[in-house]
Amino acid sequence: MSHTSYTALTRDQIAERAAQDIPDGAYVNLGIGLPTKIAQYLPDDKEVFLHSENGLLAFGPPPAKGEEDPELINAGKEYVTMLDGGSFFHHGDSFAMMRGGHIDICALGAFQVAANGDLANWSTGAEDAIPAVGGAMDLAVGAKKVFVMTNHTTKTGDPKIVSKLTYPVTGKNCVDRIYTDLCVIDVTDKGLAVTEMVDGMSFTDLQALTGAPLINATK
Amino acid sequence: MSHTSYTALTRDQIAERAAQDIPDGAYVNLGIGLPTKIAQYLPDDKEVFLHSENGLLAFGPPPAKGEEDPELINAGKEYVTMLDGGSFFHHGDSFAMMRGGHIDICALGAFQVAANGDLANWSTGAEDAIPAVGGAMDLAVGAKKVFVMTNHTTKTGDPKIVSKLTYPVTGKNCVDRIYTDLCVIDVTDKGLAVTEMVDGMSFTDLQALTGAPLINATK
Amino acid sequence: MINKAEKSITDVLSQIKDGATIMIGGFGTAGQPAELIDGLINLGVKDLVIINNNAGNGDHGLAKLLKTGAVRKIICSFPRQSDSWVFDELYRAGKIELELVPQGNLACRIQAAGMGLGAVYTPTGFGTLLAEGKETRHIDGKDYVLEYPIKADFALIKASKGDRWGNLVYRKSARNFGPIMAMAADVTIAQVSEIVDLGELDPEHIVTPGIFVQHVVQIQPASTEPASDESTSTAATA
Amino acid sequence: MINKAEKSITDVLSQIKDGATIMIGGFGTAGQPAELIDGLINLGVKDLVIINNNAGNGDHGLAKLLKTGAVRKIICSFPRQSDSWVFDELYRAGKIELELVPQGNLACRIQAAGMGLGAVYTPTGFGTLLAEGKETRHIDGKDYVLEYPIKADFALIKASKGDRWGNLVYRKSARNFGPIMAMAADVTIAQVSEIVDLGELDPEHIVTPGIFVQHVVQIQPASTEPASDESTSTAATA
Repeated sequence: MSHTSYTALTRDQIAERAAQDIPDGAYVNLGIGLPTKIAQYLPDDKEVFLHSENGLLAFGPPPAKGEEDPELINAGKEYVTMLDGGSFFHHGDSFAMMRGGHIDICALGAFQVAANGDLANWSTGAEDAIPAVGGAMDLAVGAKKVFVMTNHTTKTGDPKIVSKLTYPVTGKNCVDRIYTDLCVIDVTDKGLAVTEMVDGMSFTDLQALTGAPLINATK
Repeated sequence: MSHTSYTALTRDQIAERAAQDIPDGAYVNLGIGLPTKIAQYLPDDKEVFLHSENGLLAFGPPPAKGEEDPELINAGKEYVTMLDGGSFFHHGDSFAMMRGGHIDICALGAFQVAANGDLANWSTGAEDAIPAVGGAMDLAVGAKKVFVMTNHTTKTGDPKIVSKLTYPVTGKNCVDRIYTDLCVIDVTDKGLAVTEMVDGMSFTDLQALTGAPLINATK
Repeated sequence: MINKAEKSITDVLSQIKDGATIMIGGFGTAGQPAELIDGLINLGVKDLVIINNNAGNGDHGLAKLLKTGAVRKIICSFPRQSDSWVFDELYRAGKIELELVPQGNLACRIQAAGMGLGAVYTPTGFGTLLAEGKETRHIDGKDYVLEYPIKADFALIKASKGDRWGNLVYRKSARNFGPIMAMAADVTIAQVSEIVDLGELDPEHIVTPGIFVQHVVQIQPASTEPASDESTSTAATA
Repeated sequence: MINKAEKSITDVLSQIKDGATIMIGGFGTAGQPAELIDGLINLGVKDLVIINNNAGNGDHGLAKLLKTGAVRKIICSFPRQSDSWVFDELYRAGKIELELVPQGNLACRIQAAGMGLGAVYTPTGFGTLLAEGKETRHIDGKDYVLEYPIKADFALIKASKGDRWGNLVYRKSARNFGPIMAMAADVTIAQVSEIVDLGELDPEHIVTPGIFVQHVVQIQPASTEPASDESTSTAATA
């Protein structure tokens, strides 16, 4: 297979790209790992409210060294701070925010995304794996928009965007947009619509790296 | 029908009698009307926590004249005060206390009580009546013990304690004890057990004023 | 900058259209958003569905709204009161629909909506007229009635203090339905006695986080000055 | 005089017997009632069912409890962590039963227990392995799974301050499961950093009203003094 010459986005660049689509005033939950990086790229002229499942709204950047508080952590168990106007609440209210449709956007990592928006990100289904799910299923069904952030393929080059999940599902028909190191894809009723590709990427090559039919919706 | 000579309890005396059965540390909801009077007869050496459905725990006696606060009222819309150690909460938590079995005792008025503990106190079923239920059904199913306080008969002499309700039910099998102006009755698996009668009352006469079979359990 | 503090009750209520479902906070008059209700009356919208614990008292507030004929249906637990004559007359004349709900079911159905639940099995009302025709189930030795969420297009509530992000704290028994209604409505409009600067409300003490509140209007405390049209609300300075 | 303040962790925990179902607060270590867990380990009860968000970290606290073999089953949302080796080993050896519950379902099932609901329809987990075999229902255009309450004999939680009536306030993200677990257990035991006089906690700021709390134990802040047997708890003076 011949490749055109393109440069994949770094993890930080994926986060930076996704951050551009977070509107002013949005209530946003950032999943553990890559999605968390979005916080670093939110522009200063916007007020975005970060929610953490363990009972924080409007938390801020990590504390200065030496000022860490073991009772002020986010869902990833990282130290955070609170912004003026932030609030604490219990797990019941926190998941009411998620399940009840009050979170505008959540950004999640993925093992696989299917063409219909099914998401797999909690279990590889491996026999000996210890399962763990946390709040992923709540975010998948509850957030108004679900953004997925992922490398376009696995380390071994297998597509992560597929016609049908082979990994156990986290949430059905829940993904709205996919940010990969190669492109941005909207999950639409008509299928997976590619709206942006990295410089040098051709639609044909992108399709070859993808396990489901794509629609070219780039301008 | 010949009567022995007895003196029925006043409303205050019924409340005073019921108050004796409220143990130290009990969480208690007092219904509107006669049950509210219990508060006046709770002994000073006990700490009893009064709950009001509109979001108060450990409220206290009425305020001094001129110190009424329109935002500090009980379920009967009467002015109250708060004790040190009292708390405010929303309706969700307030009814979780009731429905969730956290209230030890509620005292309610009644139109009728049936031999199996069915309670009618929200509607006479009259055709033109405007219905209203409030929190009565929640207390009936939720409180650990339901005390009923009522005159033994209606103003026209009809029994209020009956074999089967003729008025619409508030809660099924929910009443534990009945305090009337004539006696105290425990609702048991075997039937209505009279544990106390007013001075001068005979069991035969009490039975004649009652629409359901009584068991004489007086000592 | 996100600023949910609004200057004009008239402006903020203008998004409410005929046929809207509206939750109104309050238990009796405690926590009743009187100025917002007056604004709703002035707005002149019709065919409303109102959710409130009661059905109005006397001739003002909710009762006045009912009297204008704007309300098609009311969902409440305790309509009949000594001073509920406006509702009583409409009800007897068949001019208003009543859905009578036990107070705790009203609360937990509102909570179910806010929490995103599809339905709940509640013990309250089992075997009563208010559960007639409803699905029931015996679970773990006890009987329950299946009840569905109560959602609303708007919630009009009263709080004590708010900030420009919509965070709210309440005062005493005026809290009642406010926090759970704010969670169950698409758009929550809170009237407050004071809009404070961001950060003035302690994050440990905030009862309703701003995520549940879309608009906050400060109501000028009653004064002896003659009221002009806009004088019931003042600009937020936060 | 009602005094829920207890002097000795050992005494207050002694009511817990083999086979008990116990909720333990905390999200990671924030809000984890470390001293109560140590007390539970020292108590030596067996055959426990534990409800917690996680399944222990490192070799102390909940992980240490698991390691003693005292836990028959754990109900949690996120057992697998980089330092969950104690649980991992027990699970792989088939020595502990796991009920994996999405975190929000864990929360709302605990809430359902506290609220006295028989069951709830939740959208979370629909169509996934975690809903296999569970009843489902399509309501108003959306799919839901029927989930039942999670109750407990005991809840062990950590709060910041408490009083002799059991009123509690929490600190920052240590609040997490504490308030809802307190509502769902027959007996709630709270460890606090400080027991204050009645009335010192503002009634507007109390997060868990005392009705949900049966015992409060003050944990002495870590000091450089050598620890004696009872030194982790001090007498309440309220």
